[in-house]
Amino acid sequence: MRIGVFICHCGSNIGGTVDCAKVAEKAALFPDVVYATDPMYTCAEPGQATIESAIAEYRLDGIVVASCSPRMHEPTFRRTVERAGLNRYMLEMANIREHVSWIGKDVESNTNKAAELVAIAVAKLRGNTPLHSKSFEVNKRVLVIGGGVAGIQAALDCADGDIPVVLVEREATIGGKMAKLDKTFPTVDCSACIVGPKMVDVAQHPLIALYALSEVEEISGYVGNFTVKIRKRAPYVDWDKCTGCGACSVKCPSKKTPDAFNEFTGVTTAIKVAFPQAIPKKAVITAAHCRQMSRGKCGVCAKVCPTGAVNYDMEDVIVTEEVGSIVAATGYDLMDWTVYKEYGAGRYPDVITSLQYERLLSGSGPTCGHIRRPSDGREPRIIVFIQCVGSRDRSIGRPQCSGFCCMYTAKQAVLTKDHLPESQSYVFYMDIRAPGKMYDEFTRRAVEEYGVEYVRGRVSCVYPDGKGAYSVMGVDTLLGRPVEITADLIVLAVGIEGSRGAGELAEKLRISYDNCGFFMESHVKLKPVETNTIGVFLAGVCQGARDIPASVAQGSATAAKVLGLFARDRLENDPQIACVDMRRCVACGKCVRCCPFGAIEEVSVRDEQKAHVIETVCQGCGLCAATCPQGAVQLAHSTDNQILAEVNTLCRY
Amino acid sequence: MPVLEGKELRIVGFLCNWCSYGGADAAGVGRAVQPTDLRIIRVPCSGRVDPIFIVKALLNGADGVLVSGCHPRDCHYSAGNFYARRRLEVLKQFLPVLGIDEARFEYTWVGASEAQLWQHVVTTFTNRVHALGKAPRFDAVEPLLKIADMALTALRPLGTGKNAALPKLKEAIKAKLPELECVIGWQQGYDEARTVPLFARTPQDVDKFVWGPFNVNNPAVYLPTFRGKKVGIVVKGCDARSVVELLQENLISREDVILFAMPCEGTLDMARIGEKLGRYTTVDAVVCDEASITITADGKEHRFCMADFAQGKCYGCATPLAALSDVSFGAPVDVKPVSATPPELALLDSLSLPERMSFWRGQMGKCLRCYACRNACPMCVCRDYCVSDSRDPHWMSQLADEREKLFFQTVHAFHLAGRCTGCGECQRACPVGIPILALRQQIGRVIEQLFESYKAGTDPAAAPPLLTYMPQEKNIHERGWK
Amino acid sequence: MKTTVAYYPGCSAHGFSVDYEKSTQAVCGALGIRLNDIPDWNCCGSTPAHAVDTELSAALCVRNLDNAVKADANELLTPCPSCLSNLRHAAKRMEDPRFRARVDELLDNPAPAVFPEVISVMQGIARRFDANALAERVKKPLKPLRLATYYGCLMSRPAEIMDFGDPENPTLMESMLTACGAEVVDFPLKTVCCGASFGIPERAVTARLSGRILALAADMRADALVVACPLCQMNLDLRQKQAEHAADAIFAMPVLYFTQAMGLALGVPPGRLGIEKLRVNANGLIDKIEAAASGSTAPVEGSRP
Amino acid sequence: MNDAIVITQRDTVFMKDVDAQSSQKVSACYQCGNCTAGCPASFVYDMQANQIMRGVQLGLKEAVLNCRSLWMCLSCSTCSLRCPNSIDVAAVMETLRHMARRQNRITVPNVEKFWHSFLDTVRVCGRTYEIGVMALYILRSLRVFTDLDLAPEVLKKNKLPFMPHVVQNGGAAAIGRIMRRYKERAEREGVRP
Repeated sequence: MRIGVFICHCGSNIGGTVDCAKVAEKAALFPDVVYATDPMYTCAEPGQATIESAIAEYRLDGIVVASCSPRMHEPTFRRTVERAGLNRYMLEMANIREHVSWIGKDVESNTNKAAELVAIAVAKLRGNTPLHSKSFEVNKRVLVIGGGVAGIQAALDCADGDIPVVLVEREATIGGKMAKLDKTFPTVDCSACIVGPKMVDVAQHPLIALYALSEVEEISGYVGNFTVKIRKRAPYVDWDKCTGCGACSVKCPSKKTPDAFNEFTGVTTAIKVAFPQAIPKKAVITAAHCRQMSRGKCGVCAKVCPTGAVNYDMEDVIVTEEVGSIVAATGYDLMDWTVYKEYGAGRYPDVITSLQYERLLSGSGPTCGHIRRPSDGREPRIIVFIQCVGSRDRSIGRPQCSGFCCMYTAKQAVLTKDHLPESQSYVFYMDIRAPGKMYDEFTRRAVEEYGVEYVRGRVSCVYPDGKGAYSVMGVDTLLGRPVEITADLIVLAVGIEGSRGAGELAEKLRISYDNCGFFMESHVKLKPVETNTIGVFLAGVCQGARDIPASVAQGSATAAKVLGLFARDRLENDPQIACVDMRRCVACGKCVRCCPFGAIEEVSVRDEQKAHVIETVCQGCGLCAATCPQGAVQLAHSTDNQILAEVNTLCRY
Repeated sequence: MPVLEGKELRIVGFLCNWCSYGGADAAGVGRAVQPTDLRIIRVPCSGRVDPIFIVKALLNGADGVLVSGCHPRDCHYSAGNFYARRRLEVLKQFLPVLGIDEARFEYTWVGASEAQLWQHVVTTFTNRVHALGKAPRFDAVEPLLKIADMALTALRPLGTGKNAALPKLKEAIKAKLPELECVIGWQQGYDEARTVPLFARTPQDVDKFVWGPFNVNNPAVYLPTFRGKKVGIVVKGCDARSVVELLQENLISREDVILFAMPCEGTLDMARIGEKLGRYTTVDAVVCDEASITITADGKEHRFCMADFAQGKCYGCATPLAALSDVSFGAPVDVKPVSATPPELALLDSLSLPERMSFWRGQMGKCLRCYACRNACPMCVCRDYCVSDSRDPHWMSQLADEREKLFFQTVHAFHLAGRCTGCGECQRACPVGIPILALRQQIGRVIEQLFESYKAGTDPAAAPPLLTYMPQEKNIHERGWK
Repeated sequence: MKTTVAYYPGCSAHGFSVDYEKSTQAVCGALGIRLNDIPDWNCCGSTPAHAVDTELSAALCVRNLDNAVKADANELLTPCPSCLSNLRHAAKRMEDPRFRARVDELLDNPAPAVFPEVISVMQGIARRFDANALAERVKKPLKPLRLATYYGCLMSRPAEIMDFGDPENPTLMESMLTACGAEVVDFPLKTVCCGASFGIPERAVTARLSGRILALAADMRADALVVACPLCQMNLDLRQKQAEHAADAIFAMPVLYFTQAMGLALGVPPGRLGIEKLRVNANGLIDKIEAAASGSTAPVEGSRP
Repeated sequence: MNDAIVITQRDTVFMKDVDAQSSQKVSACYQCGNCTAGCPASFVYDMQANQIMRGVQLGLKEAVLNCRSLWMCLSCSTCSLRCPNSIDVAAVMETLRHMARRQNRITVPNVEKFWHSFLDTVRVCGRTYEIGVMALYILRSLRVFTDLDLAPEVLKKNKLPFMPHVVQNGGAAAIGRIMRRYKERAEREGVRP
């Protein structure tokens, strides 16, 4: 083999702490290396041109690029070598930036380490052979998980692009958190009025199949051909018959059912349509609070239903859908705010979450838009908003900023003044983060036009003063004094986390998630909607805190990704997959038993059983290769010999 | 490649492409300063990491090896790390028997977002390896020759099987013979004190069957070669476990094999008997009583009491009669199994880590690389395609040095992990008497402790523990790095 | 392992909080918990010692722990949260070998390797008698009383050292008093500092902080504050006048030790509980309990003097 | 000219010292002020807890070590409990107080006098003894009227024994030895005992 080695300086990113010229000099002595150089920016056009011309000039048939992480530029350099006429897989990379130059400043150690990483890349490359992809059919249907505004946008955009969509929503209605909001910042538009029409579009779109009150049970397969099992939870109402007339709800005697849609700020009936604009507008029974289902006597709703839709014996149904791509748009939930014992969170009735306050502000909420204290129904006069409750708090493992609290708090304070002109709002904040269009102007208006008092500092504790109000013990760090406010209502801007069950879903999708339950994107800057599982995309807050316009934009972005993926009729597999050496195989079936994808089958070859890899199913994990004792299964470009070559390069006696 | 002397040690990392490699990238992006020793080999999945790669690195001069994958349940390939966890834990607990400090090997889970955790893992592990210092070089240790104490007490009285129902067995075999390709058992070898395998195809052949303490070979070793043909096999209790394991692994099918179970009263350790008889002696006569054998060789009488000269495995044997059989010639003996450490392993347990390395250095000095151990092993089914002498994959060279020999033994032991029934044929077949069974016993012990007392070859329906997993392992505790 | 208990009364047991000591002895006696003083115990150093030097503070504490070990104790009870805090801190800090070496320099003989577990008398009782077991032993339920619990700042903090439940909202005393039949108010300031040892050098601090606690208890219509700390009791009771003066209000709030409240419920005569030593008269409370116990209805008004 | 603090001339070692001695990371403080908000003694502080943290960050050693607040801290740990960055602020305060004492910066002498009165009693008797503490404190601070208003109450309730209870079995002497060794070591190391 004739190998060319390119040691990238990456400007000073690598060159600053690695002597690249020296590494190239050492690399030139490695086996089969006939050319080594150190370009300034290998990924840039001149750098790539250097590779291309070197391939021609030195008749290279394998390339090692030592630069940034292969997770960053492997595709780039694969295209480069392909342009120069080599097989795209005749490339190996040594990561001398993230793994060397950025994590230490000792030039001697770094240079030595870089050279060794190049040596193992060369050793591995010597075992590479040209690989060629197989193509397979794409099932041009998409699954969208989550019917919040991001999921709705993704579904509508895909469907408008003629792609059939399966939209799965866990709750009884789509609309997500946005449907619960009263108004949106900074325009103070009615939230339900802007998301409502989009929800209706979903219901009416011929290409969207909506599964509400459903959850993804199981996902198998791979890009182009996923098989998804969906659990349709029993609503105990036959939705084909239900017209959403609401007669059941009017007559339901169980009127103390906690109202999840209203964030438990009020009570409702055991059978009901989630809210008047719900999509689908269908009734659901909360089994635990239904008298018929918990005690066996009542049955009022079944009697009054004009279409006879109520069915107490309904059971969950599992349906299977085949899709080619998946968009996760599962949004967020509030973190467990009751850990804030010092605020009496969950203990004092008038200390509520911002989302609960949103329901109090909303005309469709439990108080019909009149702000009343949960404890006694009185109108509050002094309202204190506390920011960063469960955000930027390392002591409870939530170091991140929840992004949109500053803005909705300003909005809520403004709305409070609109609702209760006599009221006075105080906002305890640490920093006001308002980097959107018209956002900072909006917070200034809250202060200047609506008289909202912003106090710079955190609140240490809140306690009932024994006279029906609450003492809020805070600080004004600008004054350098503790401050105390006697408040009637306290609204906590509770931090967010990935929605309940996000971790389990991530495991089903085989994508990563962080310790707050947010899904990991493929690249934080350059692949913000992709994931490491090809064909799975992310939209909205499930990936990290963002506001409505950003969520909508990301919903559209995922749709663009899906449409791009489906623009071709066939996809090509990654040819770095397992292959069985028939001679060595004794058909013990260990690989068949272990393969997580069912990608190995036993076939009969000249009357002998042998293992065989189904090329389009194999995902290239190499578990089979590590399992086969006789080394009969080998994973292309991670063969035993290649890994041994790497080990032997590093470990020489 | 040489390490930077005095500055670095040789630490090799195997990182899965999706989580930990990403985590290491994230640590770099976050400029999280780390020690420079670690050299990362990118693999698709921690499940790709065959434990033998790690042994290879450690025997060839690595001072530490770190494997890192996605968190359990978080595998990009859904289950690779679950398998890796089992295999790597077995490896970790196996290493000390070779004289390698298990602290030199670690496996962990780091997600692609966990830059700080990665920094912490690298720093902690590197510091740990530095605290241990440079790994002792196998070639540099002094050979140590020690012999295990075989003075053992058997779980049951051992005997010569004098009164066994041999005529009945022959009758039964003859009855079944027409439907069988052959029946495998033992016949007398070149003298009365030796047996060789018998493949009986005719009633006359059947009459050559012998039964007694000289039937040391495990006839199960021949079964896979008859795959697809129906054969009979006469088995001792231990042989039957090999048959069961072959069934478990789908290497033979149940309908193709008829088991004739004979109640075994113990077999003789021919190596020790040979020592007593002396070399090149001619056996004149063998006389049995119930508990001992008297061999007349070169005119001299030698009496061998079964209780003193049985094979090591016979003392701890609790299954003298096969649990799985078609035709059985005895009642199951009620022996309470006792989990006693076998003598070979007990010897190693009594040694310090450096002594163990010296021990293997000494033992491997004797090894001829004749592969008798492999050929005698009923679970070695690769036959002509053993990795010991293949170039693709090229796991080991033909260099006759002790390190390479020990590496072969380790490979063999690992290929048997969770499969070895402890029949001891490898050690028995060894012409130079290396206690290689100890390596298999150590893995067997680890597997028993980790996986609910799993014993290979006891249940044809059981899944071998390294070919399955539990999402939450009961006995494998994730090591806390936080 | 068998639990062998030692008892560390703390210096105030023989001084300001003699009533705490009396009632602790009486309650433990009534419950059959034997309290054997650590032989030859000394002052733990209280706030001044650790304010001056943590090693000195630890040395004073470790001498006590050492004596407890010599008395074969593996559990050490103390009524005083300040002593508890000091002893637990010392035991924790001694885990650091460098710290241990420095402390050993100060001691007559090196500290023992293992210390007994130090817990409060309250925890000691709760470990032996759960709420049901306590309720069974109640003779005169505290039913007519509405009590506010006050733990002070030391009992539950820092959580990792004190291991006394939620540092913001400990509830052990509530559960014990509820078992005794009392109505317990959810007192928000239960862990807010009363002014601690600043009663002497900076009394204005203490007066103001204690005043806030007393005022809220009064606003929440509590019949009494129940405390577990001698210093808190002194600040809230003995210095209540100073607090009233600072707040320009009259609180007249009896401040009982939890052992006194429990003792009343267990039927221990008030005289053996040191009730008469309280500055703010608590006889009204006793009258209410007695009245309820004897079946007659107690006067609703005027129970508080 | 205004009297701006020239923050480029700060004491860069100071924060490192504070971090090392308190085992905390003061640079983690982002000035939310929660320590101050919850501090029960803040109203007598001349420099609020968060300002002290900022002072440490900026290396304003003089200002921090000379402030009254260090001596007024009640060690109630509310600040540590609620710090969103898990800084043990109380430990930082204690460290600063120790530093100040070692350098003879006793900004509020009465507090220290009270401590010494307390410890002197312990040194002599092995245990504290309130009348003794008070007497020594009054002597040291010359604050004759301290708590005089309480005297009748206390005496009436028989809460103050006039006789000290000396630890038996030589305990008092043992404590005396501990105190002596401490003092000798402090003098040897050149810090204020």
